Amino acid sequence: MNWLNWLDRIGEHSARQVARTSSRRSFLARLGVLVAGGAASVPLLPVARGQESAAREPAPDEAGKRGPEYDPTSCEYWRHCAIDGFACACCGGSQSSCPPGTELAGMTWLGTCRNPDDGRDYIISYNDCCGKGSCGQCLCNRNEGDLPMWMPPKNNDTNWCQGVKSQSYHCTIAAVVGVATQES
Amino acid sequence: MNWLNWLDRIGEHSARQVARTSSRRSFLARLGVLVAGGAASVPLLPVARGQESAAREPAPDEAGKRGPEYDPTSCEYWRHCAIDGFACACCGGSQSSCPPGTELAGMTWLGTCRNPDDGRDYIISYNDCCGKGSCGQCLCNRNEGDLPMWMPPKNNDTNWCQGVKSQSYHCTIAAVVGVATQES
Amino acid sequence: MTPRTFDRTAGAWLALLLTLPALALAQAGPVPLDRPHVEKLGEPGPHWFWANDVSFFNMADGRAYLFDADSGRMLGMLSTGIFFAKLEIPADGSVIYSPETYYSRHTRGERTDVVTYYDANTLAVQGETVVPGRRHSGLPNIGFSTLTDDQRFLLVYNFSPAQSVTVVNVQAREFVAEIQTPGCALTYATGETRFMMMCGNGSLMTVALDDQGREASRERTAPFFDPQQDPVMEKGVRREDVWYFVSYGGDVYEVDVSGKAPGFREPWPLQRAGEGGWRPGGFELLGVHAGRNELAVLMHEQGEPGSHKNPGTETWVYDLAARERVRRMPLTAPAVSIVVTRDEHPVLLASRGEPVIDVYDFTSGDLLRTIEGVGQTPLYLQVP
Amino acid sequence: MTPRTFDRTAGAWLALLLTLPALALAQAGPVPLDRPHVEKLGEPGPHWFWANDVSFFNMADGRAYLFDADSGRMLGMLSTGIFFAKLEIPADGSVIYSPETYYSRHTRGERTDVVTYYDANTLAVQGETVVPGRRHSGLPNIGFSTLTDDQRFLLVYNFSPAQSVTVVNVQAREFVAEIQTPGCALTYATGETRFMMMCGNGSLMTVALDDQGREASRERTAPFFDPQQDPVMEKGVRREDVWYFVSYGGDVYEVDVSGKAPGFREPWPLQRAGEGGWRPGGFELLGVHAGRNELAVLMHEQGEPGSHKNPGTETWVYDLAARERVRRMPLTAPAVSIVVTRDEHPVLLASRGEPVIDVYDFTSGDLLRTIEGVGQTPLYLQVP
Repeated sequence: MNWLNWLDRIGEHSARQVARTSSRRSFLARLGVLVAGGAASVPLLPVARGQESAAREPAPDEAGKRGPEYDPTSCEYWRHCAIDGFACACCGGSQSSCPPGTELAGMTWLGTCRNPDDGRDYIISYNDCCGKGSCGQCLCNRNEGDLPMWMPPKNNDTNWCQGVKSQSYHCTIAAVVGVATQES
Repeated sequence: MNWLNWLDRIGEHSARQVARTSSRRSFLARLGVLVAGGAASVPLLPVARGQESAAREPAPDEAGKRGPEYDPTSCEYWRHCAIDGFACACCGGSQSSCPPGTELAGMTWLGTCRNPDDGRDYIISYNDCCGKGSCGQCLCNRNEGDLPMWMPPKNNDTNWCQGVKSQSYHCTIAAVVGVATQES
Repeated sequence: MTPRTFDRTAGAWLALLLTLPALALAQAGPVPLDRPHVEKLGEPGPHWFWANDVSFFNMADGRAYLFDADSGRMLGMLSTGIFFAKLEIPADGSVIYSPETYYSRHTRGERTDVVTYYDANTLAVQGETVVPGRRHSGLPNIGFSTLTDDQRFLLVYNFSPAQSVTVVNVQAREFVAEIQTPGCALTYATGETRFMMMCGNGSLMTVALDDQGREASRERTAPFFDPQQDPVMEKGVRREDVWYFVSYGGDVYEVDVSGKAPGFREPWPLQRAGEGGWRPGGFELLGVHAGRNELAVLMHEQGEPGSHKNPGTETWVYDLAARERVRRMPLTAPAVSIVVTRDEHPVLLASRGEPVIDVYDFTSGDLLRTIEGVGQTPLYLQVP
Repeated sequence: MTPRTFDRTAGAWLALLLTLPALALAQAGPVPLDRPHVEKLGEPGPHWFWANDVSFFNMADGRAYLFDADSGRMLGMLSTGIFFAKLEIPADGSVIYSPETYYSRHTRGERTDVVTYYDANTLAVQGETVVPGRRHSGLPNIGFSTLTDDQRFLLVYNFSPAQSVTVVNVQAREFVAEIQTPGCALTYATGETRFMMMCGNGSLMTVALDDQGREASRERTAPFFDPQQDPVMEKGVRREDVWYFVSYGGDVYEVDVSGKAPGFREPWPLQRAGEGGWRPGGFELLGVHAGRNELAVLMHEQGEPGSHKNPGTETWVYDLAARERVRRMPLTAPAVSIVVTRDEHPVLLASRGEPVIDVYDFTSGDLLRTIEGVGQTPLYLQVP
């Protein structure tokens, strides 16, 4: 199975549809909560490292931008095209950091989102932050690319607080870990 | 201190005011929830016995009656003049029985409520049912007669799931345990 | 508390109040004195149902609520810990099995997974069996756990993210084994001591247990659908020896489990010509009534990629013998989960996902009542 | 999970996806790659506050939320178990003490009471001290726990229904003793190693601790009010060496704790002539600002017996030196709990009891902002 193509196709699709559909706030969105993201168990990626670092690193090129597409607390934030859960930026964290006292899960669901600023697609890592009760703030969910539980790496009904001390789900970040190639 | 008079005075007061005030559904009412009743730690009363019996015993003389004053699931139920919490009649129990699987607390808050049918005042025992999470149904609370925590037997901010295996509060019953004397 | 200090403290209060009840109890009034006690359930009514609540915003406090759809009344409740999915109710209905997870500090600390045994009449805890702390957590579906047809073995799907199945002998009430099942997920009973799982390549794996509940054999079918073209949802329902699944696009896949290996039949579509915009969707989106041989499916309009969990605005009902739709039931409110009672005058229970459950006459489609205040997020409904 | 099986399972998925990130990471885009990490709090802002949430409808999942009243943003959260009341925050602010209760099965099973130590900068659990499992449970007020002025001993009020006080040495992080206090409730720090309790007859009991935190002496005052005539609420506030309490009727009782035994001053009324219909009411109904020497009180109209917990529609502010009201602050929404920040430009935080907290300029009374989504039932507010 050409998963690279599959993932890219979903990614592109999500990116195109984000503006139209990601503002949906149906109960389904609330259901997203449980779900620590979904796909791609990649424990060895850089996303699993750097947990020691405590320096806040807002993506510089978003600093000046205005509007929900550049607001990490908004469901319309460009990096949220495949998020499923509470946005950590509303819980005491940021788009790239977990709230104090939580544990960053190394396994992540990867999405491909288009940055409206430069029109390029980026690989977004939706790591969960774990070890406390649910944050309860800024729910956001979309199911594009979601597959049933027989394909865990693509299923967002699964609690992805895995490989951590406590599986209790708190919130989800949306970190840029790379640039998507167009070879699909 | 003449606690007999004090209790009666409060009881009468409650009975008179129940119709006017007991339908209040302010958040304060919701706060009632926690509170397993309030006064009168009387572990040796009959209310603590009879836990073996499983026969449902609706008060016969209320069977035919209509209206909220005779509805054990209503905050206006005549026996609820001093209740503080979830009415067990809405949780799988009745005005005199705990829901299945809960534990009846032997210590109770006693109130004095007037039965609109015969105009007499009855001693109502507000036993808590314990050992499960909160029932969440039919919240009802009034603070007449409530004293601060320096007088535990009269305080309804206290969780009265005491002397039971688990103090987790589920709901509260309103059992008739006697007739109040008028000597106050 | 220490009895000694209890006496010292409570003694003071008793002195203040004992006289009152004493003298009050001396005379009986027209209202007979109650004898407070703890209720029992008695015989289940035809329209009783369990609403399983993962308690989304407070997951450490999961619950299962028992309601009577005829009266709309709550009959009882079970407190079922964190990541709660669903109960397992054996055919004889005397006991309830509940796969549960607990943390020594509720959201942290030591994790303990158990199967709790509840008396189905008193809802009291009878005991528990400790199992490996790897139970799958997520939004519940029918495959999270199951009972083998002989009612002896409870199977719990694990995800850590290693995939495995825990086997508990519920008659002996002891843990039997953990069966590693890499690449395959969830559990679906297919026989006396047999179950199947759905695998990542669109195939099914059947595991047969021996008399002790240990793995006797496993067998994998060829893929019966193409995960890339039209994924088949894991949210199936079973009638006798056939499991029914639907795909994102709306095809019904029948899996015959009467034999040792699953048999597949030709898929058939939910939609008629021109109804392509309608898609199946929801969490517990399928219901079945064995006696009427009917399948109920939650459907929504403007289906698109990613809409497979959208709430259903209608329930479409199919005659499983004719494989034809026999009626459409528009819903008063969109629903994410449904179940049909087993009796001859069945009702359709539809959860809005929020704490509201609508009760419909399954044959006429009439809304009979709406039950509110059903916990927090009742996502999976069951009938005893 | 077992590493071995993890490899077997996850290995399969990695094969599918590893190529993608690998090749993606090879080239950096204009948006710099993030390095996911866990946040730290840093220096507290002047208007940070904790909202303690007993989580009424899901008590097993209690929380404490940290918010910044200036931004309205949530900064962090602590999960604090069942029957949660309030945190204890020492003067130096380096650590947070939290009296907590847990059940091995969340709502049942073995009860364990602990004092949990959280790092105030990382909000990580540092450790815990196990204490007697008799901590008082109910709607929280300031007296549920306290720190002695020397910051060495944490005192937790127990009710089982025997009344006692648990003493924990928070520097050594060890349980010291349980002091039996029949007839007296709650804990109020009154000195370096001294605290007082309110007793059922309207008196106060002072308990002095020795250097180890064990009871050195106890002394009871005469009743300073008549419980039958006008009960004094247990919900006090302290400024320096004076504790302030109010009665149901609206009199202010000042208790001077500068000496070994509490000293009482002449009560003074909250209401002026013709304001008799106004009464103090709520849960955390008193606030104080030490620098301005001002007392804030939640007030409601049509006061009557039983209205002492009614939400306040106004906050009345008093100059404690002059014992006179200096301003009335009408509230945008009725509130049950308030707190005033310690800084020179203080804000008044007012909880509606529901998950909504209003932020007012304490000097002008202007509504600055409304913060929503603060848990479930935030009944007790604290400023670090």
